[in-house]
Formats: sequence, structure tokens, C-alpha cells
Amino acid sequence: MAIKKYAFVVKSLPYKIESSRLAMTHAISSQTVEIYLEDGENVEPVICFIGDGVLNCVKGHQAMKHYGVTSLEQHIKNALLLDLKVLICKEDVDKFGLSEASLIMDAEDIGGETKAQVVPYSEIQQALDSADHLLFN
Amino acid sequence: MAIKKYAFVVKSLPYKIESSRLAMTHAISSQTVEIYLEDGENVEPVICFIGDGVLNCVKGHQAMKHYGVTSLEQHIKNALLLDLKVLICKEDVDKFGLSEASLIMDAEDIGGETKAQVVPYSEIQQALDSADHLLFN
Amino acid sequence: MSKLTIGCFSSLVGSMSLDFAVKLSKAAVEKGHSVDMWVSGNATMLSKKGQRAFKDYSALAKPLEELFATGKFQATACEACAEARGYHKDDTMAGFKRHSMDWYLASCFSADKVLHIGGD
Amino acid sequence: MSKLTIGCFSSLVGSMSLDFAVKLSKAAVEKGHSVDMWVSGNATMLSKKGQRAFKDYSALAKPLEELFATGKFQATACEACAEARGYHKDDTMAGFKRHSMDWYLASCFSADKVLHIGGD
Amino acid sequence: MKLGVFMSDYRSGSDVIERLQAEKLGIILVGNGVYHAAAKENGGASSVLSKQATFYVLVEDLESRGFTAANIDSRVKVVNYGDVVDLIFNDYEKIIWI
Amino acid sequence: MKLGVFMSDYRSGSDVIERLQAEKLGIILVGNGVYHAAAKENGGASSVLSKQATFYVLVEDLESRGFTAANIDSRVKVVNYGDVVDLIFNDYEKIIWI
Repeated sequence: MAIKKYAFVVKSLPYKIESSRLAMTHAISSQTVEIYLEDGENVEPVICFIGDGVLNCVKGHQAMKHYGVTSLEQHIKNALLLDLKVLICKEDVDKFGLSEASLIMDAEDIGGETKAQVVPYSEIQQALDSADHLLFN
Repeated sequence: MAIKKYAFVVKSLPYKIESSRLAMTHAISSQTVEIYLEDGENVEPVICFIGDGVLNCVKGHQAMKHYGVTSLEQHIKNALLLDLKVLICKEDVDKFGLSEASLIMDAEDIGGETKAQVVPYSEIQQALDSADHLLFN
Repeated sequence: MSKLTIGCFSSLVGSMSLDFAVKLSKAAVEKGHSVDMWVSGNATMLSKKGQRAFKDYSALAKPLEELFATGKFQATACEACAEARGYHKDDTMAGFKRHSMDWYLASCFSADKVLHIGGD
Repeated sequence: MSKLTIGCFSSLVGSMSLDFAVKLSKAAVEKGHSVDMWVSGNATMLSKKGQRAFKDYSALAKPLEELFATGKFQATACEACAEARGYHKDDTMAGFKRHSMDWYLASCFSADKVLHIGGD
Repeated sequence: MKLGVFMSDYRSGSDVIERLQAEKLGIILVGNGVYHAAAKENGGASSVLSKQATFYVLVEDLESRGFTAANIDSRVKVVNYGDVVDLIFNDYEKIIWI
Repeated sequence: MKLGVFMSDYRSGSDVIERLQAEKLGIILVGNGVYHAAAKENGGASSVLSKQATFYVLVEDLESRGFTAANIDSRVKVVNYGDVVDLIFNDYEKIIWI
């Protein structure tokens, strides 16, 4: 059984450009990739928010209300609902003075069980080390 | 006779985005605007390079050779050929350690007589003060 | 009532600057002002007909149609910028005009205020 | 010989990143490698048929056709990203495919190297 | 001049703001510019807010990013698109977007 | 890991470079990233060049902007698109674009 690990790294602010949104939608598309692969092959994405990218994870986006577009919050929750691994860099969270209470840490409201994890950068570096491909956005 | 002054301000690096190129092509299009205006009305553009924008003015662009696209150098020379006023911020030129010899200061090779001017920011600020509309790129 | 000319150079969907320009136009028209919108560079994407609305992408075709219907709003795309991207006359949304860049400078001439949203 | 998958999210003309991706593809193919190119977001502009070449705009349609002709290069556009921008099946350049985003992840699976050029 | 500046980004544009001179200066935070009002980096407010100016933030762009009027810097006034139209036509002679 | 980094900008990405760890690190300056090799700001070279890494600059992007191999920082090696292909396939396990 061959599993390839992809690390999606989000380093950009949300909305102004489409970058962080595309990282999320491409990571989530891993759910349907098997149709292109052989039996036993699969893809395992991990999504890492670093630098300014951690601001994507602030709770309470009202992008649908104001602009009629899916919020980054919704994308992050969709990823958690599908049990994708979501890592948020602790050093950057601390730099912006954010608490876990202010971050999108779970998708309980839509029935998700997996939680996002605020981790030291060293753990994100490990995820990069063990990934087969790195996709920075 | 009504003349409206437009200050085009280029603050971005060349090529990566289209911003400085569009500033130049729009400024140059002032040459044909009279067709839309009444007799005696006209538009007078001034082009100001500030901040990172001054790096557009480094001589010797080979964008046509490598990418088949008109260089910013050519656009600046076209503007000078048409006698548009081109101001380059001295403080930023100094910050990057550039000499006038390394900058696109004239369009003599294509028959232009007007020269670009390296001026203190205060003169650029004056151009902004006296302009009717400000177009930052 | 006054006239606002908005020049926009940023891409559709990929940048929210066009969303800003369209919403600002709507607010201005609702207050009785008229708006000229110029799209150049990647912003010429706004003039492409047949944009489909999905919830993962900001969709501006409908608000634009509503703006055209007010009679207080016109929008023009840079013809060369559009052609370079493969948007020809028959690719253009109803109501959208196409001109060379001097149209924008002329629109600014008669505008009370100009908001020039540079590229990104 | 090896396979390179390039994912590109940056706009045509307005960003030179697509020029980079196309030139890198050419260099890779000339060295005997194969290249899969995935365009998503604003990079789906690359798939629009009928792009006209002007000297003030970087023009990629012709080099792309030459790449297709080598048989060592394929390019696929994100279908939803394209539709949102009004690029339908019959707007698509000959040789370009359209798929959902999972196509890209599958291409990366079998690639020796992946260069993912994020949006801007 | 009376100058209204739309500041649309968080990581660029500060150098332009710094050098701009105007008798009356208004800075309207839009797009990712709203982080100048909402984010505190290393415990401090954005240096942009120390400019002598009147500050506004567009509520639609603030709320889209998960912030509300309750958690922004006290120097910044919350406005909506309608207010921005009035600022453009009534308060400033010239406007720029950076 | 052996990591090749395409650095495509001058004003962003340095924070990512700073934190990246790799046994072997190559930084390939492309697009406006070439200014890290060619520009001297306030008399000094770009701080990116102080990273422990092997540096390359794409000659096509360098020359498009008016610079030549003669006026870049001595730590940076000039490469063309063909060389970049070889770097990707022969020198680095993983590559990223920032």
C-alpha cells in the first residue's frame, strides 16, 4: 500500500488573494483522488498554517453574509469534518496574541470530530520533513 | 482651456505584476484622449517613481529578448519620446545606491528630447498636490 | 449628484478588489451618484460573459447586471488587455463596452472623484 | 527520464509566474523529461482559447502549442475555477484538458518532483 | 490637499503612508488592510495608526475576516460602503488606493 | 531533507526562509526574487543571503530587469532554465515556491 503525504502550507492572509482558499479546496479534493489511483494507493494531506497564514484561523468569518462567498472558516471546518490534519503554528499564534478560544479549532457544529492543533513550529517542520511533496500557498 | 493633471505614481517592482506596465500604458494613452474631449480640453500626465518603483528605471532591461514582452525600459522611453514628465524619487535612488548613469534618463536612442528627472520627494509631493487626480500603481 | 470613476486592475475571483469596486458602485448609485467603471489588465476578466456562480467563488455577474439596469452605471474594458487574454467582442457580457485606454482618462476628466485601484 | 508536475495558480499576463512555468516546462521537455501542468484559480486563464499576441503582453498560446506537440507535456485546468470565470468547454484551447482538483493530486502522486506555484 | 487613502494590504504600503503629506488625511482600511485595525503583533498596534490621520475601517471587510467593531483599535471608526461613498464625495478632494 | 526553494519576491517570503530547516538548502532567486542578488538597500546586501544555503539566480529574470551576472552578489551563482531543470531533478528531493 502506497500512501503519499502532501503538506499544504498556508502562509498568506485570506480573501485578498485566492491562495489560502485554493490550498484548502485542493487539500480537500484528496477525498476523491482514489478514482485516479491503483488499489491501495492514496494521498494523505496535512494542512499547516504559518506566519500571516494563521490569521485565516480566526473564528467568526462573515464572508458569506457580506460577499456571498464561502468563508475560509467554512473551508477549515470542512477539512476537519473530513478528518484532515490541521496544524496551526503556535509561535505565530502567540505573536498575534491570539488565544485558542479565538481560533477555529473544531467543526463540532457540523458534526466533525477531528480538531485542529496549535503546535510549535518544530512539529510543522517535522510534517514538512516527512511529506513527499510540499505545496506552499 | 481646461487642462486636468493626472499623477501616475509607480510604487511597485516591474514584471511580477502588471501594475507598473499599466501605469505607463495608461499615461501614454493621454496622447489620444482629445478625441473624447471638447476643444481646448486636455489631460497632462506626470509619472512619478517612488519606493521600490524606482527599480523600474534601472537601465538595460532584456525582457523582450527573454520573454518576448515590451520592457518597462521601452515604456519609459516611449513616455519620454512623447515629452511626458517623468520624476524619479532621489531618496529612493540613493537608498538603492543607484547612480544616474545606471538609470533610464533619456530616450535619445529613439529620438527623444525630454529627459527623466531625479528629484527629491518634496517635488513629487508637489506634483501630487497640484494634480487633479492621483493614480497609484 | 456627482460622478465617480473607478479604475480597476485587479483580477476577478482571485482578488477581492473587484468585489470592492462593484459594491462601492452599488452604494454610490443608491445615493444618486453615477459611476463609470474601467477595467484593465486582469480586471478585464469581469467583462467575460457566462461567469457561473458557485459558492466557493465570489460571483459578480449578477450585481453587475443590476447596476447596468439602473442607468447610472457604465463599465468599459480595455480592449487590448481583453484580446491578449482571449476575450473577444462576442465573449463580452451584455452592457459592457470595450475601448482603448484613453477612454479611462476621458472618463476621469469629467469625474468629480477618481478611485484608481492598481494591479495586484 | 523523470516526471515533473507543476501546479500554477497565478494569472496570465498579469503575473509572470505562468511564463516561468511554461519556460521551465519547455526546458524540462527538451532534456527528455515529461511535464504535467495543472492550472487553477487565475491560472486557468492560460487555458482560454483565442489569446492574441501583442508585444506589450506576454503571450503564451504559441509556446504552449509547441509543448503539446512534443507529446511529453499535458496541461489541465481546474474545471470549477474556469467555469466561475466564464471559461466553458468551448472556450478552451485545443490540447488543454479540464478536470476537478483531484486530478492534480493524482498527477503529483506519480510525479518525481512537484513544483507548486501558489497564487498571487 | 485633503487626501483619502484606501489601504488595502497589511504587509505593503506603509512606506507610502509614511511619506504622504496632506493638510487633511483620512486612511480607510479595506481588504487585508483591516488587520491594521484588528491585529496586534508582538503586543503592539500597527505603526500605521501612529500617522496623524483620521482612521476608518470597512465593516464588511472586518467582519468577513472574523473581527467585529468590538475588537479593533479605539482610534479607528467603523464605516460601511454607504459611509465610504460619503467620505469620497464630501470629505476628501483626492483619493488613492494603496 | 534536501530542499530547493524558489524565491519569487523581494518583499515577502523572508520570514519563511528564516524558519525553514533542511540538511541541504538551495535558494533559487526568480522573478522579483532576483533583487535579493542584485539590489543593495542602504548599502547592504539582502538578509536572505545570510542564510546557510546555496544561492542561484535565474539569468533570464535577472537580465529582464536590467542586471547582469557582473553586478550581483558574489555568493549567488547564475543559472538558466536548463540548469534549473537539473537542480530540480538532481540536487533536491523537494522543491517549494514562495
